[in-house]
Amino acid sequence: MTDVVVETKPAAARKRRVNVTGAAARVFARVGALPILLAIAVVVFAMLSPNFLTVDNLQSALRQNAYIAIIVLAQFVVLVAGGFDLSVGSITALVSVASATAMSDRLAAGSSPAEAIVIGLLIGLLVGLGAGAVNAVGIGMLKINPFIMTLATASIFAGLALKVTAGVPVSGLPADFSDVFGYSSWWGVSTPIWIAIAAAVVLWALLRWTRPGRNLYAVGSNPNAARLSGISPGRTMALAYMTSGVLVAVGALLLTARLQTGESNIGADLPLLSIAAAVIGGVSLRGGSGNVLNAVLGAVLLGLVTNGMNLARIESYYEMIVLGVVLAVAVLADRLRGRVAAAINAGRV
Amino acid sequence: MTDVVVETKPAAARKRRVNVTGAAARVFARVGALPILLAIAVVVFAMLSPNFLTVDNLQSALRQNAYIAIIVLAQFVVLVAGGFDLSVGSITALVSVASATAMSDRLAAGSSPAEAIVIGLLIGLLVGLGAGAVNAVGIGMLKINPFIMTLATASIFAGLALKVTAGVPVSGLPADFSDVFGYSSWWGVSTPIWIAIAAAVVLWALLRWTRPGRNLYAVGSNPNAARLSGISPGRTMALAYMTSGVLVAVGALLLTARLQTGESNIGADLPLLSIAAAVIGGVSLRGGSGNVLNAVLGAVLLGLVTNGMNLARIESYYEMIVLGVVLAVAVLADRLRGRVAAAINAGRV
Amino acid sequence: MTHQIPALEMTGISKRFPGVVALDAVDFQLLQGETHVLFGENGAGKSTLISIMAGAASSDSGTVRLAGRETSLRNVADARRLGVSAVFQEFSLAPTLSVAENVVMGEQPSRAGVVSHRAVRELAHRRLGELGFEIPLDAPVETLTRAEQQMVEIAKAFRSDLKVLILDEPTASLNDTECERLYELVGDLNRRGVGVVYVTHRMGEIRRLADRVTVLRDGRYVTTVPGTTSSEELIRLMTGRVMDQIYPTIPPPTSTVALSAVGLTTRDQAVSDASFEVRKGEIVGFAGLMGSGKSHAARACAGVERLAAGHLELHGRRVTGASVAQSLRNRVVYLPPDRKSEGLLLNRPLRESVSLPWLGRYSWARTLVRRRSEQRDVADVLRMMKLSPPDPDRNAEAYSGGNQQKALLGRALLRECEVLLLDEPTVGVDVGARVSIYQRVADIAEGGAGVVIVSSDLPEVLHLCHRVYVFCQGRITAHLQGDEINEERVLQHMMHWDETEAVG
Amino acid sequence: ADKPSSSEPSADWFPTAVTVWPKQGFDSEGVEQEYSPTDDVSKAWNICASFPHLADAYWLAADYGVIQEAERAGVNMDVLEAGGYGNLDKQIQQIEDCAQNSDAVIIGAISTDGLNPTIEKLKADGKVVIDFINGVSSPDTTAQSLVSYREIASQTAQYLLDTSDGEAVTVAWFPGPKGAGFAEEANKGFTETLAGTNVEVVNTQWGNTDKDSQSKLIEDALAANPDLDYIAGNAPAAEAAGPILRDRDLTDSIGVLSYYMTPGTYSGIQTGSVLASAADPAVLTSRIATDLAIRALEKQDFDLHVAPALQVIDKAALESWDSTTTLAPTDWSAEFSYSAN
Ligand SMILES: Nc1ncnc2c1ncn2[C@@H]1O[C@H](COP(=O)(O)OP(=O)(O)OP(=O)(O)O)[C@@H](O)[C@H]1O
Ligand SMILES: Nc1ncnc2c1ncn2[C@@H]1O[C@H](COP(=O)(O)OP(=O)(O)OP(=O)(O)O)[C@@H](O)[C@H]1O
Ligand SMILES: [Mg+2]
Ligand SMILES: [Mg+2]
Repeated sequence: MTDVVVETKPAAARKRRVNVTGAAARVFARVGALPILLAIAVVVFAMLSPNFLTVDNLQSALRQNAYIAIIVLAQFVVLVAGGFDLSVGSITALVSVASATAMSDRLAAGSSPAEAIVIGLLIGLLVGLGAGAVNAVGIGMLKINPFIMTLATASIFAGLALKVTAGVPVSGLPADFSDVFGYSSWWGVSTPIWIAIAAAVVLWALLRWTRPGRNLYAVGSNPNAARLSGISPGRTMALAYMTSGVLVAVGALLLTARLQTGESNIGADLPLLSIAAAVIGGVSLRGGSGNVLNAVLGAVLLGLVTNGMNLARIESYYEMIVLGVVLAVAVLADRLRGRVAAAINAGRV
Repeated sequence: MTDVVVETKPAAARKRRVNVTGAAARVFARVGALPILLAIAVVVFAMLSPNFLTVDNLQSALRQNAYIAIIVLAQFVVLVAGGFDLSVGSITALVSVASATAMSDRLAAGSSPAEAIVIGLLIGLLVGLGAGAVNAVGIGMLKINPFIMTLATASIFAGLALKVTAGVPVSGLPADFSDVFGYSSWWGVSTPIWIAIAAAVVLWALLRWTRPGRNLYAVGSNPNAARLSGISPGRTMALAYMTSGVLVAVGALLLTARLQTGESNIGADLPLLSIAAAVIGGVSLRGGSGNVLNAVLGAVLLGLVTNGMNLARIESYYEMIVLGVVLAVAVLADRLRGRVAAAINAGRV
Repeated sequence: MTHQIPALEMTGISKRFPGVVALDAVDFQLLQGETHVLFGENGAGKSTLISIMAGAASSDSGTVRLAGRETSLRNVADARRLGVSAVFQEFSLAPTLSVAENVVMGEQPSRAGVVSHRAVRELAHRRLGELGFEIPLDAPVETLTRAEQQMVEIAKAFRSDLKVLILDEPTASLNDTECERLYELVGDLNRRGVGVVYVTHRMGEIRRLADRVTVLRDGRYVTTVPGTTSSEELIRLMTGRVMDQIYPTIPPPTSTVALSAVGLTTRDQAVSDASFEVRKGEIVGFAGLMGSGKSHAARACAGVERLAAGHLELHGRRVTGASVAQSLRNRVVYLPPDRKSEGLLLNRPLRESVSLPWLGRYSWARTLVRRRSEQRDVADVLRMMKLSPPDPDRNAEAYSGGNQQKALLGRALLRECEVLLLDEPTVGVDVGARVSIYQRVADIAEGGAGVVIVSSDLPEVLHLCHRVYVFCQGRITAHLQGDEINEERVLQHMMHWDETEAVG
Repeated sequence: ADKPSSSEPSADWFPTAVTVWPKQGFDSEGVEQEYSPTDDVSKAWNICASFPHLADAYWLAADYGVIQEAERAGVNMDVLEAGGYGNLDKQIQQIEDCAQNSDAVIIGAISTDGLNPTIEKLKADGKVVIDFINGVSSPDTTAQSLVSYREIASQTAQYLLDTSDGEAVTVAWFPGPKGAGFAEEANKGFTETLAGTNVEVVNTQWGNTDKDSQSKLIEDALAANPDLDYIAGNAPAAEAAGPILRDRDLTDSIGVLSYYMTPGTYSGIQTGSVLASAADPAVLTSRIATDLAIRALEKQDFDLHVAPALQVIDKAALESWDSTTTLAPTDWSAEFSYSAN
């Protein structure tokens, strides 16, 4: 893959080539593929569409992806612990309809909007936690394979969400809910973005500075080793799923605020999308590695590419093809980085 | 989980208890959870609906699931090798539209139905092989993570299938195609079922009796060990994906024959469904284990449960919930079997 | 033998890893029919050199000649085709496959493309039989003990068309009796003209086997000496220092009992009715053949195995049924024998593997990790263990086997313990590092802790322990102390448990 | 993107019979009248249309309608699709993205309520918003071009009542995906109309509108009700029923009805495998939606809610029926933009 300088070249040419590609290779090996791909995406789309590189558009693209980023964080926690969550989409739908039902019921029952909102938020977070707890019991305690367990709960939660709403969106939410959590902004940056940043920072701190956070990595890396060190892999996994459930709830609440209704037909793409974003961000599907910032950057990359293609009016069938190619290239580039780093080390660049 | 006989009981009672539960446990440990769950499902649905246990219905349920079973085989091959295939659904769609387009074009161009069918079958198989080869290159050669690679190609192939047809079913297939491959039967059993059985037997033989088949297990179990034993994990993985592509094509052709049209929006559920069926059939997602018969039984179980619920007119929300529960229980039961077997071995039952 | 073409000749082999020069222009020559030992400290580059010979890794520069012809080995299959076969230091087994399948992996006997399962089993049976290993052919490899896995690993390499056989610490998990047959086979191969490259840290094996010894230090070729060179000289060549004595003088124990077990029987019946005790300041050895249950007895003490019967007391306090976490809180620590599967967090910085059980102690309110002091302490311990390269922030998997083992031991030394249960503590550790480890163990015992050493390395048990319990088929068959601790008695009790009454 | 379509001349779709309501929604009294598009277009407006997906013939017809009408009127059109009914969130993103350089947005909504804030914001930004095909509850749309699925399913049910002629018959009903607005509406219309009649809905099977899923549901329904008289439901169900019934020699004993028209049901009616299908003129709806957007942008008069006339088509009606109101021509392939230049 990496260009190795061939022996037959005259020494001078050889030297120069080494310097140019060498510098590029060094930068690549240092910062990784993600920032470079992001930069490329930005340049390409800025050329394809004059509206792409505007404050308005970037703000809007980020805001659209804020809740996705939070759900990527939820997925990230579980992946680090060596799990897998296919139910994030269904949890999103369930939280959305549950919190919306609670709010509109409260409002109908004569509560003040503020009270209804607080109760709605609480119910939403509790439902997220509860859904996470179901996964936690299945995976952490009963040791059911995470893939199957979350596939099963994905079906169960989606069924519940439909059952709650009978397929009809839940409307009648307090206007303030949507205004505050969906559309307000502080210092020119909209609230969902702030919340996503806050969630990322908190998660980063928890993973880096707390014992449960460190245990998560340990269990993801080698559950047996963790067990022999007095860490319960089951309990740690359970913790991961519950954290994940709460994070999904936060994302779902933001989405509900933006929709102003509780919807059961949202989030179908989220499970695979969130895993893809995390993996593009360098998280290993085998667990035990990955960092928060990169996972978020992975989400941002996918979000910007979609936004850019929409602005550049790329035909939607081609969009699917391009998105697929971007996915593969992002992961391939990350693998390449390892090789380049190795080549640099071996003194070959 | 397994009841250990407590010390305080009188010896006689103890003895009897051991015999009764012991025999049940032994049966369970021998045959595994799947046949037992299948039996339970059959009994339950036979009670819920008088039409369930009729030859017609069972034949129809099996025929409906014949092509799914073949696609489960495709997924199975890849899982055994330690891979993962999220693109089986898109390959199904792509093969369906490609072969249908070929057949209807040939027919329109004046070919005989037989000629059109042969060409359609060939094109379908070639497209399946080609799609498998794309996965093979990405995963086997470029070492892109199977999850991401097949997610990427799922998007790409779906985009291509839509591009070819714009979502409009391709009609005008030779009537014989549908009659022979979709609706005919031999000795009272319909052709798709025969083909599924043939595919399973051939695959079983290949995996058991050929060196590449054995290598598949070795690579899935520990790619590094395989490499250090002179087996190329990349090439073996590539082989698995190409085999899988061809098998998917067979399934897709059968489906196309049944639908009598080439369809681009089919197969969305297949990736997760096929993995679920294989895992229920005892295939490990970590690769290197699993047997063909059980994978097929897993597909049959899921198919019968869906059929049974439809016959029993279970509301569609509850259907989703029940399906989720069945998934989780099936895997849990399989884990339980391991424990029971261990307890029997340790002489505790 | 003077004008014979070398079976294998390597010149100017270099290999770098991120941050390390693993090999720096190393030369190596293997004659036909000789056993050539590669000797060097942990991280000296032995395994790296071997992977290059076996086609499992590529070198950055240098040439390889096989039987005088320059060859480029792109993969293991190439090497095998040319008659080069290797047992690697880290197991390369397929855990879900049977023993037979593993033995024949990559070369299943087949006729017209059809694999004959009968022939597979026969071939595997023959290979294992030649080595004198008795392992059930149909058992999945993941259910075997480490020693049994090692045997399968060895059996894999003994092929019929061998020209060069490479063995990287093949006996690290075997004990003397089990090694003997292997030595004989190596001798047979030599007589048939097969060159054997042998990596070992055991001086006894060098004595027994080596025709010549090549010494590596820090990735560089030092010298090649005849196999008759004295141990002291070899160690001097390896470390650059003179080493007087391997085993430290062990201080006498106290009479206070630290840990006592009565009638211990584990759930899986691997240990039945075992009773033993460890006093403060005492080093106790557990000896036994493979599968004798010695490991499980130690594991049971630390809450790793579940008990079916019996009870445990720590300082007279009942701790039966304590979980691993509770045991750790009681400062009872167990170090697993298999660093890869149960020990290290391979894709995490090495530091995290060392501090793993003690994270609570490095946290405020047992929650907020004090990273600074964690980092400092881990770095201190690893420096003391002479980790190479001394950078605890590299991923664990990037260290040589011996260095990984040192890090694992570092885990036990990081915090003071009441009872330390070390299972095969020095597998793959070089002689120099072993000296400092033994010294540390002696120091710990002197500090008042009770130490249990579970080991298949008999000399280790003989020289280091105050008392020895011998296990056979899950039971304790002998309890030896003082002068009773000698090779014959231990071996005798290991194998014939019925001759002596089980000790209560 | 401006490749001339070889299909029917696109100019003569008007005047066409429509129902016009004075307000959005179906609550007010509708008036039947003739509709013709404006011929006074001052500039090439930028319009974008958002679809739930573009993966079946129904939405392909809508695509054909908006692109053709844009071409006829000389405006720019972009078409976006969200990839399925589960992706409301994605549809919102797409609308926000395309609204940035559009004057008007035509929305085929995934959710009745979920797009309301988005629409509110579009209105605040001065965009024209046309609600077409699926319908939304927002008060902020500029105008609507949509038929009532309730009505259309009700007409299908009425046809069933007429053909069964008061006899006691059974029907298996396949509305479509649970939770999708159009399927829920159709379900209401169908069941309400049949309530209390001799036609008994013996089996309601919800499921995705891919032919594969519907095909299974039909087989299961046949197993559950061996003496079924009718199958009614979404178009893929009607298409899938053909080969299955023929295989079981039931083509003559079980009548198949669809509550919307696709090329598959159209040829089904021709060959006799489908008894009748309601024709929801998707092409006209889309053309009218485009025209409404242009009228609003041109500040001309326009109606707040227009719906083309509905019809149930059976073999007898097929002769006289103009399929270009409902189906895209067979040689039409999806186009995602038209630029007038
Ligand atoms: N991973 C495992 N799975 C199943 N059985 C095991 C496993 N490990 C050990 N055993 C069984 O437990 C018994 C005792 O094993 P243990 O590891 O205590 O023996 P050991 O004397 O330490 O042997 P070794 O020298 O091989 O480590 C043996 O009969 C063995 O077969
Ligand atoms: N995969 C790797 N990545 C980075 N560095 C590595 C890797 N493998 C080995 N090294 C480094 O190469 C050097 C040589 O390692 P090698 O395994 O050859 O040592 P060794 O002589 O076999 O030691 P031991 O006696 O401990 O087995 C070590 O410093 C080690 O850290
Ligand atoms: Mg080594
Ligand atoms: Mg042991």
